[in-house]
Amino acid sequence: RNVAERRQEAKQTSLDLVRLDETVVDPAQWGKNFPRQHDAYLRTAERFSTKYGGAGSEGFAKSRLEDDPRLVTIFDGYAFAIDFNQRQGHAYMLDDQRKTKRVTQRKQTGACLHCHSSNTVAYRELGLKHGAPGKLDDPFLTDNAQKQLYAGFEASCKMPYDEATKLVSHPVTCIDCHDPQNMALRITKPGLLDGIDALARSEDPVPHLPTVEKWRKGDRKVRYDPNREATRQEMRSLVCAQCHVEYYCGAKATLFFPWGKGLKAEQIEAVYAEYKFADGTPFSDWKHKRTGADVYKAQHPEFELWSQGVHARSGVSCADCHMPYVREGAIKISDHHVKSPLLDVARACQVCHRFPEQEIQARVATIQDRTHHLMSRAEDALVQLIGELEAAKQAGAAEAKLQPVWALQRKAQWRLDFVNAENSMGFHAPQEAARILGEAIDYARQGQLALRDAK
Amino acid sequence: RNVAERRQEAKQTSLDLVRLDETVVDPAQWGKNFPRQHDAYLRTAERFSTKYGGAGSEGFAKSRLEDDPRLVTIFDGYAFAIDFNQRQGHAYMLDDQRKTKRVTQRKQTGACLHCHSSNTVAYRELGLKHGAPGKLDDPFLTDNAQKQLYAGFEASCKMPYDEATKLVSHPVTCIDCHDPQNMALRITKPGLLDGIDALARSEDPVPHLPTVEKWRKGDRKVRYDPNREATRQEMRSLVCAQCHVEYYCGAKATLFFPWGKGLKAEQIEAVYAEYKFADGTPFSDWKHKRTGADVYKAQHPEFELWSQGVHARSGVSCADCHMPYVREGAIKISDHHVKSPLLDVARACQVCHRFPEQEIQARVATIQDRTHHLMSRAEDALVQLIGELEAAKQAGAAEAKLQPVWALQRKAQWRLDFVNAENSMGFHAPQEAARILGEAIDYARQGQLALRDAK
Amino acid sequence: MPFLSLRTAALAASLAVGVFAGSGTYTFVAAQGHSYLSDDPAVCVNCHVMREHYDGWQHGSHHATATCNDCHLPHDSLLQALFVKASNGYHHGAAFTIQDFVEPIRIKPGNARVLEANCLRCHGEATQEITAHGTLGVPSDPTQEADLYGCVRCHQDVGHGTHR
Ligand code: HEC
Ligand code: HEC
Ligand code: HEC
Ligand code: HEC
Ligand code: HEC
Ligand code: HEC
Ligand code: HEC
Ligand code: HEC
Ligand code: HEC
Ligand code: HEC
Ligand code: HEC
Ligand code: HEC
Ligand code: HEC
Ligand code: HEC
Ligand SMILES: [Ca+2]
Ligand SMILES: [Ca+2]
Repeated sequence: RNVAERRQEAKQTSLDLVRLDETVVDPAQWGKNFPRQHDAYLRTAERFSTKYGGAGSEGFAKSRLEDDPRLVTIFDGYAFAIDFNQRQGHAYMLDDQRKTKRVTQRKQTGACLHCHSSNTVAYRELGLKHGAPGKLDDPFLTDNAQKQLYAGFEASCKMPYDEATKLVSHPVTCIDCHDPQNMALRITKPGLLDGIDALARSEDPVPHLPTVEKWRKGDRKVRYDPNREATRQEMRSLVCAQCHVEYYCGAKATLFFPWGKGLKAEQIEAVYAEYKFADGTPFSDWKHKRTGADVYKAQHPEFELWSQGVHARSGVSCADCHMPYVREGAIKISDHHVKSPLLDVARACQVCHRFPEQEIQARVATIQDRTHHLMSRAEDALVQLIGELEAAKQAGAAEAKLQPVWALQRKAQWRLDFVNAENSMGFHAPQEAARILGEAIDYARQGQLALRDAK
Repeated sequence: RNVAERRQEAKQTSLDLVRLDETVVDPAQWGKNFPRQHDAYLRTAERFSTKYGGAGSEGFAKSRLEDDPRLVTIFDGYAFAIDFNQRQGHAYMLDDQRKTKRVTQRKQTGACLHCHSSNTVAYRELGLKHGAPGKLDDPFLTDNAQKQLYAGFEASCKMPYDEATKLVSHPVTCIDCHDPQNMALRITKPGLLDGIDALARSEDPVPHLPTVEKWRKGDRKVRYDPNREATRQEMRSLVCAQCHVEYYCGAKATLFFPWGKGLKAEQIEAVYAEYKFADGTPFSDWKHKRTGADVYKAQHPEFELWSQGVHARSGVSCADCHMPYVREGAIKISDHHVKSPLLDVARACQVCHRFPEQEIQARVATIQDRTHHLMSRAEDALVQLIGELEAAKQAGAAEAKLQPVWALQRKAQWRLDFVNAENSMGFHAPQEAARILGEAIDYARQGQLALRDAK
Repeated sequence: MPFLSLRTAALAASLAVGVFAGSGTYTFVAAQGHSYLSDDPAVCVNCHVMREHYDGWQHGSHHATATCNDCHLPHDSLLQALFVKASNGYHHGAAFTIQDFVEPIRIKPGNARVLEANCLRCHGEATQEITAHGTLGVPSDPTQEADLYGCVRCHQDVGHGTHR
């Protein structure tokens, strides 16, 4: 292209071919006004791999269970022991969920859809059906629209998965992150709206979320609402925190993010430890099949781990690394091909780090290799504990003797899983990931000691 | 002050009142030409404390044994169990060594002086006495001068401490770091000259020492000599690496830095594990009094830990943080009051990190608190192992049964000590410090398990 | 910094001019390569890719004391200045037209040397003691990135404010 053409392009960034409003779910429609973002969005269907990232990371199987059979032991009795795969692009999120054996062979609720589909409109339609006030084209931030959203969300969580999934037809789309009027970012998922409010009410320092710190100093009468309070830079992470977080979404309670004490692994653990289900039973995700321990499952706590790292503290958002600016002609737009930053180090990292690409790759590899190595050590310890606990149980050990060991398994397993389920192999907060693994090792080994001492 | 005055000052920075040469040890003489550096140098006698740094860190006793009595158990049978203190300024190094009970109550050799005194001239004089060629005013880099240096160094290592210490009268001074002709940095301590050559010959990647990497690609006929090869920026760390490193300096071998396999904790451990003393016995620092294990002692591996961190990889030297530039009048010089950077965050950190001082302090505190917490966990595990091992030994366990547990104590203890003896509380390489501690916990707990299984 | 002999500079400058006269003319004109012949920072932003650097400079500490050319052009000889101007002007114009440059844009070692000489031109007195035994500057080892060393190793944000 020549210079004259480039000048021309500079002026054509936002077409106005389609009138977008709160009812337009189909990204192809939005794409008529924003073709570049839409083209990139479609490319999330491309498959790739890095050393530890992407679908079927280099040298690792796509199935995380095949890649590391210790996980089958660790998750025994839970759906994750049947099917657990490397993540892949956003384009696959709905399909992958519908096809996973965790859904086809186990009963799941509609809550699963919270993070695997475009449900902003679906929730509202369902809410209207359940008697929420107003109309579907009420602006999203109006009271009526919010009531529709919550009513639909709650209703969907009570539906069986197979039924609920018929209500949606797209993976995450434009409307889940953007206001159709002005393309500003917005939060549409109730899980995060509730979760961040709980976090705001906790005492945990959140230097990376300055408006939460600010809200805490106010009168706290109206709840913290990111759509009202958060800065643009915070929103560039919060839109991702709608999904890339630890959650509970089983049958015994409505989906929630366990942030009432803070975002650190042990703070979340403490929330679960205190939590009682509606029927009065204490919280757990499942009873471990081999050992009988009630244990917790961690899922993709990217937002939580990132929160403990130096990037978060420095105001570096998820979008800065995973959706870096790309020049399209004269203007810069956000790369809507959300992916591993290691595939585009120039744009994702070198804007801030003046080092050659090779050096940056080496730094990430150093961090990830360290995490991987320590994680493997923690897994060995946990698998040994599980084996010995199973044997003790089979040998008829009294429950009173098993109880303290179960508690240690739960602690060890939670910590190991927190790092393993997180998807950056420790990169988002290297020292914190290592600290958590150090504790995992300690608790697993203490469990083994307790078993021997109980004999 | 007006511009004219500033101009005036600018010209007075480097006086030429005294002719400096290879024989001038007294810093006061150098100070006549460089009064600003000398004034600051004298201020290393000031006492200060930060949360974890300095003499008698805030809330910690000056005696590290009083502060943490678990260390008495851990070092039992070794001189460090009698007396082990927080470091303080350079001005104290010779005095503190002469007065420590490790010297007054235990026999030590002259090797100790390698890092606690100005010995560039003392070594050469002693070398001349032992028949080395040339004269004392031969330029330092000549063959003769180097022969004098090495001859004196080796002779001093064979002398008893009390005798050798009479040969020196200053803590580290200008001549140990500077060429009197042009003030360029230089390495004068044989320990580092040998150590870095061993490192160069290893396979361990050293991205932070580019000239070592370059030397490795050459014909390797002449040994790696930092005084010939290193860049100025590397020298700004290497002058500190003359002393702030792990070493062996007992009676059974000449002082050496164990870098033949690399700088990581387990690489140094592997060097020791293979090492045999002249009398054929395997390497160890001492036999643990309670357990009978042959164990290793780690001392201040600042250079080694820094090497694993992202600052080293980014070309940030010890001097950048510990001797930042200060403006004095119209000129800027290196702050020769070597101290904790947390006392001068504005100069030491904020040129590179544009965050408020409070934020920078908080980042360091987060890193150090994590390390401290995990370290305490590792110490608990190790102390428990030691207690149980002692009990087993007293109960008459066979040596064959104790042997594998001793090996585990050695591994755990080495790793814990590596982080504990290092003086930045993990700051120099946060994730690496946590990784090492994670391993320490694992080995200590494995030792406890092995004891139970051996019964 | 390496000294360009007058003869080399003159030769190179006339070569560069020759190129402009030929195939480079369209590029040079269309991409407003003549911007390089002015000292006004505003002309640098004739290229939108220079926008960030311009904005950054406006927020930087030197906004009031130094313009682009004070830092980015050599000042020890007019001929050399013209040469660097011409070759940069040509290079950037070509790069801009062909769009073969890599973003983020990074200063090249030769230009980093020019930059550092300019720091010293203004701050030489203040830094004479720390530079007395050799420049802090561009490392002797060519495999090292030039911008890791020298003044900018610490004072990276003087020209364009903070990057992160
Ligand atoms: C400073 C840059 C940076 C920031 C900020 C950041 N990440 Fe990452 N992220 C990375 C890197 C590097 C990886 C490792 C990629 C790999 O191994 O290929 C990664 C990995 C991931 C992965 C797995 C990607 C894959 O392809 O396997 C997910 C998901 C992810 N991050 C989500 C997030 C979320 C959500 C946030 C914000 C809460 C965030 N990241 C913030 C750099 C960043
Ligand atoms: C609606 C929920 C949702 C939102 C919002 C969301 N993600 Fe995802 N993300 C997912 C799911 C689900 C997957 C895994 C899809 C699969 O494996 O089928 C995923 C996968 C990814 C991957 C892996 C891509 C690959 O090709 O391996 C990255 C990186 C990522 N997300 C980053 C982000 C970032 C950054 C944001 C915010 C800008 C974000 N996500 C917002 C749900 C979401
Ligand atoms: C709070 C948000 C959230 C909820 C709720 C959620 N997911 Fe996901 N899911 C994600 C994100 C983010 C990823 C991508 C990161 C990863 O793979 O760890 C993902 C990945 C997946 C994947 C692909 C990788 C794998 O694990 O095999 C499947 C399948 C999946 N989810 C199924 C489910 C099912 C079934 C449920 C309900 C029981 C569910 N998800 C609930 C956010 C969520
Ligand atoms: C997972 C969240 C997410 C989804 C889905 C998403 N975007 Fe975005 N979008 C972002 C983020 C983050 C930004 C950066 C916003 C900012 O900096 O304020 C952005 C920015 C934009 C912008 C502003 C210009 C730019 O590129 O920075 C446009 C236009 C846009 N998106 C269009 C779309 C369209 C069209 C779709 C659907 C095809 C879409 N987006 C889907 C997260 C998303
Ligand atoms: C928007 C700016 C920005 C972006 C983009 C960014 N970083 Fe950083 N990075 C920082 C800041 C700020 C720090 C903290 C240290 C500092 O102040 O320089 C940091 C620290 C680091 C560190 C050391 C801290 C640690 O956690 O170990 C590494 C490694 C790193 N970044 C790698 C990356 C990689 C890889 C990418 C791209 C995937 C990236 N960064 C993208 C700004 C950024
Ligand atoms: C990026 C900055 C940085 C670099 C580079 C650095 N240090 Fe430090 N160092 C620190 C900080 C911060 C501390 C913690 C000080 C405290 O806790 O008060 C520290 C602590 C120390 C201490 C203990 C100081 C005290 O007062 O207790 C010593 C000794 C030390 N460093 C030596 C070194 C050596 C030798 C090198 C190079 C091999 C080095 N440092 C490189 C920042 C740095
Ligand atoms: C000749 C050996 C030697 C050299 C060379 C040396 N140090 Fe030290 N350093 C010591 C000793 C010994 C102590 C402890 C003195 C004491 O506690 O009596 C010490 C203490 C320190 C402290 C603690 C100061 C305090 O007040 O708590 C710092 C920081 C430090 N050194 C940094 C450095 C740096 C940076 C360099 C290089 C520029 C360096 N040292 C060079 C031997 C040395
Ligand atoms: C390779 C260099 C080196 C050698 C050899 C060395 N030291 Fe040190 N020493 C240091 C450094 C650096 C410090 C400051 C850091 C610290 O306190 O950990 C120090 C600190 C000390 C201190 C003050 C803190 C404390 O540990 O109580 C004493 C006393 C001391 N050394 C005695 C000795 C004795 C006795 C010997 C010989 C057996 C010896 N040193 C050999 C480098 C060395
Ligand atoms: C522990 C090592 C050490 C000691 C001892 C030491 N210096 Fe330095 N000195 C340095 C370092 C590091 C630099 C920075 C050199 C560089 O950047 O090349 C320096 C730089 C200098 C400079 C150059 C200007 C400047 O300030 O950067 C002078 C002059 C100087 N020192 C004088 C002295 C005098 C006089 C003494 C004794 C009173 C002394 N030094 C003791 C390490 C030391
Ligand atoms: C000469 C420049 C320079 C100086 C001086 C410096 N840093 Fe850094 N720092 C860096 C670079 C470069 C990185 C790596 C990340 C990046 O590329 O920004 C970094 C990373 C960090 C990180 C994140 C990495 C980690 O190890 O956790 C922290 C925290 C940090 N610095 C704190 C400090 C403190 C505190 C000081 C002063 C005692 C200091 N720095 C002095 C350049 C510097
Ligand atoms: C006070 C000195 C100063 C002034 C004035 C100045 N710059 Fe710079 N420029 C710098 C420095 C410093 C760098 C960064 C070099 C580095 O980090 O290695 C730089 C880098 C650049 C780069 C390369 C980008 C990069 O990060 O390497 C461009 C392009 C640039 N400047 C353009 C301009 C323009 C256009 C102007 C006028 C609007 C200008 N500069 C004014 C000092 C200056
Ligand atoms: C014709 C469009 C255009 C104009 C006008 C322009 N630049 Fe640039 N400049 C570029 C492009 C394109 C690059 C990237 C070249 C590359 O990286 O190969 C660049 C890169 C640079 C660099 C860093 C790359 C290097 O070679 O070191 C500097 C410094 C710079 N420009 C300064 C300036 C200054 C100062 C002005 C005004 C006097 C200016 N530019 C005007 C297009 C332009
Ligand atoms: C045209 C002359 C000129 C050039 C070229 C120049 N400076 Fe400056 N600089 C000044 C003046 C004038 C001031 C402000 C007056 C003062 O306090 O000395 C200043 C202030 C500074 C300051 C203090 C303010 C701050 O930003 O922290 C630093 C540091 C500095 N310059 C470094 C540099 C570096 C590094 C370069 C080269 C990249 C450079 N200067 C190029 C003239 C210049
Ligand atoms: C290792 C980091 C480092 C390097 C390299 C460095 N400086 Fe500085 N510079 C500093 C620090 C720190 C200060 C602040 C000193 C003070 O406040 O007392 C400073 C101060 C200055 C000032 C005075 C600012 C004022 O407030 O008046 C100028 C001018 C300056 N530097 C220019 C330069 C130049 C020119 C070079 C290259 C020859 C250079 N610096 C190299 C760290 C550095
Ligand atoms: Ca969970
Ligand atoms: Ca030792």
